[in-house]
Amino acid sequence: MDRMDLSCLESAPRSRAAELCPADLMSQSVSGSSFPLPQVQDMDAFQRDAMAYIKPNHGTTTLGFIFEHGVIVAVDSRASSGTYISSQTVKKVIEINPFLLGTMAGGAADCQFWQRNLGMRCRLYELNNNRRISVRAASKLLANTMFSYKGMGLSMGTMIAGYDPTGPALWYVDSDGQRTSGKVFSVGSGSLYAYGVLDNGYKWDMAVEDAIELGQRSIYHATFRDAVSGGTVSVYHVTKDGWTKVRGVDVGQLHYKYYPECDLHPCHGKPPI
Amino acid sequence: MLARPPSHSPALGPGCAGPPLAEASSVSIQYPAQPTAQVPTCGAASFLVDHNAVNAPGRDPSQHTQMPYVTGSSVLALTFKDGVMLASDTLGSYGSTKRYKSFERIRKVNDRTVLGASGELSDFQYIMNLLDELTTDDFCEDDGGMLSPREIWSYLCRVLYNRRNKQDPLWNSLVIGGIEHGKPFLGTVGMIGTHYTDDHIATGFGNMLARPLFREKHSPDMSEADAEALIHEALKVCYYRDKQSINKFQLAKITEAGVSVSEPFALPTRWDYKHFENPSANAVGTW
Amino acid sequence: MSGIGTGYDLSVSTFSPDGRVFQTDYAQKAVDIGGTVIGLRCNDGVVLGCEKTVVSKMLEEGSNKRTFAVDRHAGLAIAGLSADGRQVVNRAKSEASNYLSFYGDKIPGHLLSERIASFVHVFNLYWYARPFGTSVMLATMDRAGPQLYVIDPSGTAYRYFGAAVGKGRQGARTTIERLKLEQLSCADGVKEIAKILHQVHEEEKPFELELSWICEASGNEFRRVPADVVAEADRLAKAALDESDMDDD
Amino acid sequence: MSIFEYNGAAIIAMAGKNCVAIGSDLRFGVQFQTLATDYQKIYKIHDHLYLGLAGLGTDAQTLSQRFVFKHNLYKLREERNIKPSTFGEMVSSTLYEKRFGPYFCSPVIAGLEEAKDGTWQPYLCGMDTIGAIEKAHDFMVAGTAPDSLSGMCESTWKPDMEPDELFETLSQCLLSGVDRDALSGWGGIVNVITKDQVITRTLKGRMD
Amino acid sequence: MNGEMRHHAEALEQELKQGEISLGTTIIAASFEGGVVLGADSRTSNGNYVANRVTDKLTQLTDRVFVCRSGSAADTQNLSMYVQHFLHQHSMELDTFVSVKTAARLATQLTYQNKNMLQAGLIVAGWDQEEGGSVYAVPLGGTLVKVPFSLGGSGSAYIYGWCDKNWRPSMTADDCRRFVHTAVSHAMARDGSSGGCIRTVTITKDGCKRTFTPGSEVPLHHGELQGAARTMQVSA
Amino acid sequence: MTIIVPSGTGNVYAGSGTIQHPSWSPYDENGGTCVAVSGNDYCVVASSNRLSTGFSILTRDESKIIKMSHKCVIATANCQADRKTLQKTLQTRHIMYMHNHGKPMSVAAMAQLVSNTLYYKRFFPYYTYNLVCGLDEEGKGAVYTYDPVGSYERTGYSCEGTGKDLIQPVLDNQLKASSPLVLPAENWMTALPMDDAVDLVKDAFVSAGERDIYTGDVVELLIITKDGVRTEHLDLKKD
Repeated sequence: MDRMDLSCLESAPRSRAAELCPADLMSQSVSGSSFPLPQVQDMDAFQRDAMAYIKPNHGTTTLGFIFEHGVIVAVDSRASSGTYISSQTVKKVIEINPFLLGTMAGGAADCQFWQRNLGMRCRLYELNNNRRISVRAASKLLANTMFSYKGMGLSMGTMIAGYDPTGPALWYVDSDGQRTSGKVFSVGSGSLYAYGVLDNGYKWDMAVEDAIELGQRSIYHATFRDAVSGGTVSVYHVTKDGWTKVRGVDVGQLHYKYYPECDLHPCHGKPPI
Repeated sequence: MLARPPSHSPALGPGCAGPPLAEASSVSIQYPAQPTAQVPTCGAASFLVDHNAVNAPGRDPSQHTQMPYVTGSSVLALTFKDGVMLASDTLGSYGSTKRYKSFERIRKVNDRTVLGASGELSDFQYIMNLLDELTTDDFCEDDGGMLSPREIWSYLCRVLYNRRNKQDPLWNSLVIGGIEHGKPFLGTVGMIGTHYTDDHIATGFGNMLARPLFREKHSPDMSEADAEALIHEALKVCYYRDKQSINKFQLAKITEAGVSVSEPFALPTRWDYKHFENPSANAVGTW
Repeated sequence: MSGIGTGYDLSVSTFSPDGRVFQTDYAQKAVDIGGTVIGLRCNDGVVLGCEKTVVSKMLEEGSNKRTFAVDRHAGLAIAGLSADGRQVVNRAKSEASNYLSFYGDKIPGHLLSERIASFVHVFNLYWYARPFGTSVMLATMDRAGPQLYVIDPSGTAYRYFGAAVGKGRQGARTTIERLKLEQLSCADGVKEIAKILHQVHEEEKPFELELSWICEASGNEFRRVPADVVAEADRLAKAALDESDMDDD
Repeated sequence: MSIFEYNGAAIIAMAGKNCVAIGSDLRFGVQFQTLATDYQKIYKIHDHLYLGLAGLGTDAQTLSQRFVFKHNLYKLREERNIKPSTFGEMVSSTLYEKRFGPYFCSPVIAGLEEAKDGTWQPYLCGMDTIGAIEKAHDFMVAGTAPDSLSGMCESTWKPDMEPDELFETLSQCLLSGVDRDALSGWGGIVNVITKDQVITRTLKGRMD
Repeated sequence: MNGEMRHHAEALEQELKQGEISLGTTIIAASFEGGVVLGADSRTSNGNYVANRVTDKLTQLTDRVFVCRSGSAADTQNLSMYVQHFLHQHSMELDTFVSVKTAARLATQLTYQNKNMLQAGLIVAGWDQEEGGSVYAVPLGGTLVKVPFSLGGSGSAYIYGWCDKNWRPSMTADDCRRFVHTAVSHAMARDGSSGGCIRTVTITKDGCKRTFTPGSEVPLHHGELQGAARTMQVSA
Repeated sequence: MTIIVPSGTGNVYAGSGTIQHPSWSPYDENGGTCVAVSGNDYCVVASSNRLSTGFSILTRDESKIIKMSHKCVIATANCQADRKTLQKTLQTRHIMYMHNHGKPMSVAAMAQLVSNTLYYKRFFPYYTYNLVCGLDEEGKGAVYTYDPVGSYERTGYSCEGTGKDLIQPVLDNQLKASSPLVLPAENWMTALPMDDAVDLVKDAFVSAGERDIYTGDVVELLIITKDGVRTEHLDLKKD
């Protein structure tokens, strides 16, 4: 509860004029531990309003699954702000280190910043312990960070995919602090469309080529149905030797590859009478 | 492309009050008017039932936000060949009550700088105290140095911006005029820290009323007499069309020779147009 | 006062058996061996003057300031260690500015002198502190008219008509006592101070004259005495000195 | 999300030399979900007059049927096709009838009108939801990304284009414009209206 | 404090604030040659209920300085106490009377620094050696304005015109007191939030003199009737 | 007597039956458009010098581009108070960097710094749209585009600010190349000759000036080549 501010009555000599112009330019660090908070009562509401006003980039379809030969991660590349498409070329797979990938859904800045931060901490872990960090531990680091900012308006839904001595791993981490491991995930506004294709085609023992195709096809279908997903499909494959990027196809071309005749697509053309 | 709704208060000018966000945001929850008449509202407070107050959703005393109580309206300023000129009326309004009619809103800061303020006058007094401290420091230094107008402007920009960052703004639009290296300096800063320099500046309602006049007639190399005539004309327009103004003005001049702030004066106004007597005579059906 | 404190001079928190605080006395000594500083309360203002020995030929003129304004209506002259003095000046400045921002009025002279005295006094109370080796002369102009105070290292503050501290204080005081201060204007006060400082100056080394005043002529603000006025006073003082030398001869 | 953005649309009409063109995208969606990619927002009134309706799909369909109906009545009474300018006024008054509960549609009208000298001159106009007519001599846009479309048109339109060039220009504007809008696109359709014929072509666009 | 506790505390505070007793008021201070006169009505209301009909809204700060209070009763009472306290200390330090300006400055400091928490419109007036009689207005928000005379409170809206017309720079103490008295009576006649009795204080270099006009003797204005003289009804 | 102004926004002085209070927002929209186009050995950056709020023009001559070094500039649109603070912060940081390293920052480093600086204010963001432009280590033109909280991406060209909707499709139409994400990699930059790029940017601004009330007065173009930064001006309509 507030009390009256009686500091003006104290006689400690001080010069207000000089004090009021602090070196606000110099005092900031970017260490990530000292974010200045707005002095408002309802932080949550302030965040909501500020974000509605500022419209940071968002919107995505991402997916990842584990199968016999490793992990497949596939993403689209569109960022929108409101209904405006602010970019078609966002790199939504963040290459944390040669054995770790993170995907990006939700606030673009939140994902970029914290996964870059995660990359730094994973590297520090390596230097301290002289071995690579496990996917489990890396995802926990990120989840802990997210938990500590819970309720402050961060928006992130990510999959941490990687390969460590225990085998392939896939973890889902989000800005609420939730962290789950699983075999198949899809995150983002177009995730439901992707799940449809993915669940239908997924088999544990499928060939690598089929798995890559499945990832690509799932993302394509999501970009078709979801207005805020699109751009380019990127597919990554993670094995015990680390990740490789295996596909990068523009959706604009992909559609006509899958449906060379327009009328073949279920969304198009009148039904035959 | 549609313009966005004006995001400033017409009374305060640049950088003040943006209703669309402000209504939604928790930053800007205002105290509802209290049923006492001490709250200056839109004038007829004593005669009105305030529906907002009756249905008050409960006010939150620890909000930093505030609202202006005693306010001043436009400050006009322009440069001329040898310096800078600032002018404003001397009214301190309380809501729409013309309460304090001899409030000097243009003040000398040091021998080459003058500050004019519109908006909340208690905040202006506070700002003047800050500047007095700085000029006294200069005096004690005793090395002949003093803050230049640009330095003072820069300082005020930071003070106002830092306060808006604390969600506790100083509710003012300030105009800083002075002479620097023999050249006129004219700058302004608004309550959220929006700042710029220009050859002519008008805060508040003056930005709509006087600015067009300045744009039309001002030139940086105009003589002092021309500049004074122009600013008189602009003051008159403001007096005719801004309800929060009175015919009692102060004019400050800053030239190489120093600073002078005039005694309050009144301008001749014209109301003797024949047409004024019976405006509906030639337009049947009008009021 | 003996130079040997016999163990009682290690700290300001210890009295000697005969009731002295040796550290404070030593601080006073530091003032006493410094350049002479004179203050005169004249009928229309206050003048402060310092004798600043030129310690090196390489010293730039006016570089070692000894009189400081602390507000528009108040100023200090520091005698003794000038580094210590500057701490007092800083404190006085913030006291003045703080009073102004709190009470909305300029600080009255007696209050400022009290506050400076309390500040100085604190350094005479704790074992970990060293008293200031400086005496300050405070000149103010307020509702009560012009006033002159001297605050010494122990934190005592007295108000004076005329005062002198430093090396030549004895001689200076005798001369000041002979002046009719209530009839003396600041313009004359400047000349008197210059004269006295020249009189009491002993060494062969040259000295610089630093004069500040607060009176009508300075707009009732504490300012340096204009250079031409100082030069004139200096010239007169030298002339008077030569004259008296001749008288002595 | 505004009701105008519920289904998504992009419509451009453009004037050429003795010809006029009107084109739209083909998406029909519900908010961010795409349902069909062959949904036309352009309605033919007669051979020299086309009407584009952007906004809420259900209102657009209702309106288009009302206009066809009104035009049929007009023909029965007058035994001739309605002039585009007359039609424009009719659309305007129809919309204004619902001043306080408007259709959530903004129409674009493109047609050819016989001038006194016997040439066929383009007629273009657009409207807000309650029928304030805005005539244009160059181009008219409507939909969920009017700024993107008009930005393109503003920099590519030039006077007196022949039908082929007009088609090309309009297609470029439409495709580039919708590529920055999430709610429209998925192919397009363009009608170029000349005195003697209407050329209709579909455009292949990005399908995301 | 945990979240729930804080929630309760806030709710309680709001409840208290809403039921706050506030001074719908008429206050006035005017200077004359050699001094000032302060005047006020005596009504304190809580909503429509008159919580106190004989309030004293003229509060003594020092020997020669008074303050007229309007706004929230609690806020202004506490604020006056703070100012009294500091002025008392300061006068000991100074060894003389504290100037009116200093008193006003302290009141301003408190209202300005806490403008979001206080409902306090004050007029500080008094006599001192340097300025003679002086009046300082400290309206809501904490502006400090020196004026020849000042009005405050809800009733002031009704008498600005009258006061502008009738105030003259060199009145005698008596004229000035009558001016203040009449002004307050006019405000009370039209403002429902002002009423009761009229109190005035005249401050000169010789000291302070209070007057009190009971409600039954307040001058009557248009549309008002004189009540019958008070008689005790004693039943047989 | 008051006239009731039919306005949805709570205008303090539009008197009406209910009493309205002044309110404030820490953000203001001051408008402005920034465009950048890069090529093989150059980068063109442009922004209009108009500063406005609501329907009022505040000043016609306020540069929105700061030059950090001879091969890096930053163009910023919208909330002026935030922009100035951001630019001052970056300039200070850059000077400190130069003291520490004895050389100016590379564009890539500056891009990351801008991102971090924006993200640092994540919970009370700078309401600004930024473009970091210059020549990269290989001497190629580089444009980095941002959202207000610091997500960023390198592109060949970009447009931010109030005229974004109008200009971006035009740039897409003229300059779009294949995506940098495509595998096998293709050239993702359309390399226009420099003069053509300058003309394109100028044309884009002339078009935007017709439709956007926040774009006008004067366009300031900075052309960055290996020889340094050259400035040009283009007059737009003053209405």
